[in-house]
Amino acid sequence: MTQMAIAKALNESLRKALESDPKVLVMGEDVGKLGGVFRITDGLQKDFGEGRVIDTPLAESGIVGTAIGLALRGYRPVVEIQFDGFVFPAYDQIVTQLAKMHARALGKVKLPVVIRIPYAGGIGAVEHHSESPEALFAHVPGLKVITPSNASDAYWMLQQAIECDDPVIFLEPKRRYWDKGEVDTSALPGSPHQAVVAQQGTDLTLAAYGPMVKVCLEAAAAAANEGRSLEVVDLRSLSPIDFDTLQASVEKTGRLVVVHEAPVFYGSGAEIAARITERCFYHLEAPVLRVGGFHAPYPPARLEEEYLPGLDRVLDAVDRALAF
Amino acid sequence: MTQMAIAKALNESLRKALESDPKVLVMGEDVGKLGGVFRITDGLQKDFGEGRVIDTPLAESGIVGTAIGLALRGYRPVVEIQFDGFVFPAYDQIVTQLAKMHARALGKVKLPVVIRIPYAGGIGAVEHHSESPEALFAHVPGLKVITPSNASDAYWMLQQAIECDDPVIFLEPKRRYWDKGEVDTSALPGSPHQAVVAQQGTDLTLAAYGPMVKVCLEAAAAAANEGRSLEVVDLRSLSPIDFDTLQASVEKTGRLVVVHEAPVFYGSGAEIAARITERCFYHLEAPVLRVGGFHAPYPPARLEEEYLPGLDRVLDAVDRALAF
Amino acid sequence: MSVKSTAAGGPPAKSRGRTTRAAGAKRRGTEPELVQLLTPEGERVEHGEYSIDLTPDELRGLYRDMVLTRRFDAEAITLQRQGELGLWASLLGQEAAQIGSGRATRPDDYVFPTYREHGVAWTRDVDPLNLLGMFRGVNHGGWDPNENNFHLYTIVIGSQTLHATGYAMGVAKDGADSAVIAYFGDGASSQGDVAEAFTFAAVYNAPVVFFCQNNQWAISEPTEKQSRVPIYQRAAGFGFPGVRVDGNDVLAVLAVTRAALEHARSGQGPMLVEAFTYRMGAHTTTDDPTRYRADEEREQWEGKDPIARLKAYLDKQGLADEAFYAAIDQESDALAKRVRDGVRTMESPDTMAIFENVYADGHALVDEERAQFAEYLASFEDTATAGASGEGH
Amino acid sequence: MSVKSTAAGGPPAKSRGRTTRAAGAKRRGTEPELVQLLTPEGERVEHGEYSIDLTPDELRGLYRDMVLTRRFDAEAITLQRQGELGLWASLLGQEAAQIGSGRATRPDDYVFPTYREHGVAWTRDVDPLNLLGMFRGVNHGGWDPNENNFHLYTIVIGSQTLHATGYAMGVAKDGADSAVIAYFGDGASSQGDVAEAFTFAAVYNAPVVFFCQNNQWAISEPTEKQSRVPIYQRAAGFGFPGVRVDGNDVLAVLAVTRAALEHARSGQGPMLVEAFTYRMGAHTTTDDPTRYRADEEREQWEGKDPIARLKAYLDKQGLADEAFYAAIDQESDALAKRVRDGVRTMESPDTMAIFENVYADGHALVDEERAQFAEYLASFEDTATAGASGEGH
Ligand SMILES: Cc1ncc(C[n+]2csc(CCOP(=O)(O)OP(=O)(O)O)c2C)c(N)n1
Ligand SMILES: Cc1ncc(C[n+]2csc(CCOP(=O)(O)OP(=O)(O)O)c2C)c(N)n1
Ligand SMILES: [Mg+2]
Ligand SMILES: [Mg+2]
Repeated sequence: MTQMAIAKALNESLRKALESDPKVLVMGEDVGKLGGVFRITDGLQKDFGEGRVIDTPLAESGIVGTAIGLALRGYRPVVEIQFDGFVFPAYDQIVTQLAKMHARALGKVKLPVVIRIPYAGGIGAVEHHSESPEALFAHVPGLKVITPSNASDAYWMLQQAIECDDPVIFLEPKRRYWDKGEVDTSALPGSPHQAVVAQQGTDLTLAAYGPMVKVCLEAAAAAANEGRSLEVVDLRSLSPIDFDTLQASVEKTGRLVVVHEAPVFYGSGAEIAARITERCFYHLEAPVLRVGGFHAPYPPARLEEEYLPGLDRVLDAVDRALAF
Repeated sequence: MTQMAIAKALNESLRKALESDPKVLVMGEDVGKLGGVFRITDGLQKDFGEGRVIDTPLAESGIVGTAIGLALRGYRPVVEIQFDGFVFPAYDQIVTQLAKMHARALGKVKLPVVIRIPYAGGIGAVEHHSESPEALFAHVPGLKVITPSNASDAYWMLQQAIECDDPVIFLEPKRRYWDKGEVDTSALPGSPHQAVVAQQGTDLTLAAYGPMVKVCLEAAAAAANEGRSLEVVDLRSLSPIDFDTLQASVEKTGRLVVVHEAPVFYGSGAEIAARITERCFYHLEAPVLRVGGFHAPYPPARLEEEYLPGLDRVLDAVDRALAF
Repeated sequence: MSVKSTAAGGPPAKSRGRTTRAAGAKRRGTEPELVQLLTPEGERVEHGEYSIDLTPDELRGLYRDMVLTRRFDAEAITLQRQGELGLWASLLGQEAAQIGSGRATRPDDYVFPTYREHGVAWTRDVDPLNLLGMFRGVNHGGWDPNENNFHLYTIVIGSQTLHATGYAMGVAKDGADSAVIAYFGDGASSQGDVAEAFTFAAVYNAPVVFFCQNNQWAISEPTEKQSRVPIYQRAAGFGFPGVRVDGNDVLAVLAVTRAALEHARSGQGPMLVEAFTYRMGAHTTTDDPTRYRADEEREQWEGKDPIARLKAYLDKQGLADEAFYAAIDQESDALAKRVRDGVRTMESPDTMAIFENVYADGHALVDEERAQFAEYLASFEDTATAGASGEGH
Repeated sequence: MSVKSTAAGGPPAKSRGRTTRAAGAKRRGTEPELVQLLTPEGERVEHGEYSIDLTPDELRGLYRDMVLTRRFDAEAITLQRQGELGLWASLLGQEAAQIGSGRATRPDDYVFPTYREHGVAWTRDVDPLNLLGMFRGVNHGGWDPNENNFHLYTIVIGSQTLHATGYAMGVAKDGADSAVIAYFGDGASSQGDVAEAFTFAAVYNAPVVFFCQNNQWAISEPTEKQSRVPIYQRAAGFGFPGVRVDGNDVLAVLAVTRAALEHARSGQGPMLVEAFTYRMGAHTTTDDPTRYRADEEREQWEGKDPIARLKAYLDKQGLADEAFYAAIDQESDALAKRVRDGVRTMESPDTMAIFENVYADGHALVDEERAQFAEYLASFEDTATAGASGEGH
């Protein structure tokens, strides 16, 4: 058990993967000497060489496209996209090639490619550096989408993503990079696609993932002061989604609020609301409410605190759900 | 009033736009002499010249990127993407540039660019020629997404898209191109973002758009034979969605089934289910059910009939909704 | 069979000027010279940089390859017309470009095709029937790429050039001396992915040959809509050599591609080969080229036919007799029959195949949807079995 | 002020060979010659193809532009350190490349910058305060591009080259004789969008100048990670001329860019200018270049400083006196103060601005969310006003 920031846990996880499997490669812009703009790959090129930790040309489609080729040759590339907003030049390779090649080949080839994307807002950045594109990947069959909310999950879920024979979109909550937590590097982790009840409660379920888990835990604490018992489910996986765990929670509480940073419209909350309503129709005492981004581009930094779902907006939704 | 196939209505609509506004341009691969692979631009280059109807290099990002530049210069480009599966190389330009530039410029520039995409399946095509990417656009603030289901809407909604000062993703239900209908080219059409009740009914509402409207109308007819009265709402617009019209219908029928070809998971049906459930919580006698694509790549042509939502799958969902 | 000169593989020449001019001419009339070893009339000519010395058997082999490939292609067109295939992309006219380059590869080399490389597939011993699956609509490809080191057909234009480059980066990492060849078209040369592939290949000195079949058309658009200079010239600006070869001359294509593969194999990095050829047929069976191109153009190119050219040479040299041609005719008929029979008995996949191979390691939602759909389908069987009515639709 | 020779604008030379070699050298040691009119020591030299003849006033004007731009840049760095800006991308070292090229443009020309073109903005009379908005986080740009024909800063690398090309296609359609200039970096040269821009510009003969500031680094990656040959050579393979200019020589940059714009304006199509320069500072204020580059490199480039160079020339020629320099110092101080004051009083946007300008023609969902959010915010005001508790959070 060690205390580690999420960034460090990811770095350790990559190090372990590079050590234990010579086929694992790390590639992306500035991942070498610089260690990536968030230093997630810090020191890796020094220790594993330029052949394993590869500074690439500035071309995201090229990065993912060559990663596919390397995977076809038997490698297991872990690609770093510098920021969420810069994954789109690679979107074609991800959606039309990476996601589909296993099916196209009737299973004859596997593409164990991990695409790491620091995502979501809250760091005061300029445009294109604060986005939450998870729904744009989760809608696409052939991809898996996971996102850790704490250091232990960061460490283990990245290991699991690299070990997985399918392409995995690995979303890293960038504003939590410096949050610390316990990491047991000798534990045996459960499936990365299993949701976890991060906080037990009885009155209402909050479902969240990545950066919003912390906000929901804080909301639960604040609500507890008002005598309300909120359960917090950390979804961890957005494709697939562990609806069983969520269903069990909602059957208990009868109410669900989903929280994410991405725009609500066509966001992951929609899928969760639709499916949980179908599964728990007779248990729900209120409609599933969603708290998330507005249907507007991510605003300039000076507005992001008001834009981002925070304690107040979560508790407002809790009030509304409980008032039904 | 003329009887016209959807393909012809689109052609006439483009012709009218080119005639009435010298700033309108048509651009894309093979839109010139060939008239496009579906002949939607047939004859236009001959009549308006290579300066107005432009055969472009084979590069979708380039097409949309230069269309943005042309729009900045005051033109109104209507871009043809050859097939749904080939829009992804342009996805970055659409999502990070086209959708956001008006907001980025605090309203100082407008980008009246229409992106026409023949979409969805049912024509026995090879891979990448049968996809339904609507959710991937509708989730993105700054874009509008509309899709006609009949010849009259094809004619008018395309006019309206071209006249609109915002970027519009215009999805054309390719397997209905040859379906005929009445077109009154002198009518005054309503808003393209308004849903239309295509068939009145009282027991359950079917919501659909584009290619699935026909299937739903057939389902309503079949159900009528069994004494069930289904209302069919043609959504027409997927961003925004006219929830008022849908809500009014569901408040009357108490039940809703949403039908689309795209994978159900994170599809438009999720957004509709979530929002209608929130709006009609006390009116719904069953959860909103969704009929759509599976979480699998669009299958080879020999399987598409079984893959696509058809009469049977729609009626099965109707049965299940009514059984609640 | 050895490539005598691989001069193109030399190190990049030192830059002499500070201004690079747009080399090459704008119109077809002034196309630059191309590597040719066999004239359209079947005369053997020498070339300073590229040469080849084939045995009679090898020459006859190339002829056989081209004739069988063309016959297979014709059969596929017929099958499409008969409704057995949903679509076909004919390689008619491009046999030399494909057979010549394909025969230049070694078994350990890896090939990344577009959707039209039926001739290359032939040289890689891919069963022609396998190629028909996706055109019949029973699969999206589906052969095992590693069986013949022949990747799946790729429809999204240009994508495969990056896969090839990545694969080649892996080859280099492994210290293997194999090479990779990526096919693409003149239209594809405009896609950003292809430029990115050039960049990655150059920067990592990857052993990949970019093989552009310039068949003059991208559906209805002539090459001028993609580039105002010859495509092979694209390479120099990325830091590797480019060469244009007569794509209807199977000897020249073989020689140049071998040299290029050798260049790659020997650690000198990528090379671009532009095979100047012609798409004699329609883009695909759904296309109508009369809408956009003149008959005369096609007729002109008929005079450069790759098969007639090699036959003229064989005949002049007395390397083939009636018996040889008769045997090939027979072989062609047999191939055609095998293809016809094979396609007609090609089974459609089971409905539940929709859910197969979406993921290698499974996905809960796919499992759930598979089970639900199976149950749904079973409900009809029950209805049918029970002979019940009223409830069913 | 006239460009005497625009030889680079001549028609493309006819191709001479059939094999293009990778021209240029692999390592920096053997970089090709570049156009230079002023040596690092401030000696005026002539160049066969490019010449320039400026009045003393014009020369002093360029000096003033560079000094003020550098001062503005330094002030912005300071403001970032003080927390007034969230980020700053410094142009230190690139003043000549930006002022020289910017001053080559005419008012009716249109400029598409990246995020570092503060010097170009200066030449276009864009208020420096406007540039700071996005770095302070109060907007994403937000000036009116059409006011000075200076487009918004673009962060997604390479995208703007396509916008510039499209704009230039429109200029040509309009029959106007304006030109367009698209800025991008050495790193950007790898993006597919830039290659597609080259293709479109060449095919449509669009009047656009691609101006690459090769400042040797893309964050931590040296140019070798993007290309193994000099970037200006990329152009020839797309069918238009490319030229490398000493990017720290404001006279040469001005002369070459003028010629390139004239080339575009006169219907000869696109041209690529590579300004060979150096990013003296960090990539942005969040970057730490000591992690990846040696101090010596920077020191070497200090000897080529664009401002010192022009000053040496002015002094040698006796074109500037103490009073001139003093006046510029004063002007710099005034500019710095104006910027400081302006930033500190720059207002944050109203919360409800989130919902503004998402669409030009409105969108029902935006209206709905705006109303809901306003109501939500109002609920706090009510609580605050009423002094109530218990209910609020
Ligand atoms: C990204 C993308 N855009 C459009 C298409 C549609 N399309 C299929 S083939 C083709 C033309 C290809 O031309 P070329 O590269 O010259 O190859 P050829 O067909 O001549 O062999 C087009 C536009 C596609 N398959 N992929
Ligand atoms: C598509 C995209 N990928 C990555 C980034 C992150 N990024 C910002 S600047 C930069 C380096 C740019 O280098 P160059 O083009 O040489 O311009 P310079 O910063 O040197 O002026 C990178 C990788 C981005 N902005 N856009
Ligand atoms: Mg072609
Ligand atoms: Mg740079």
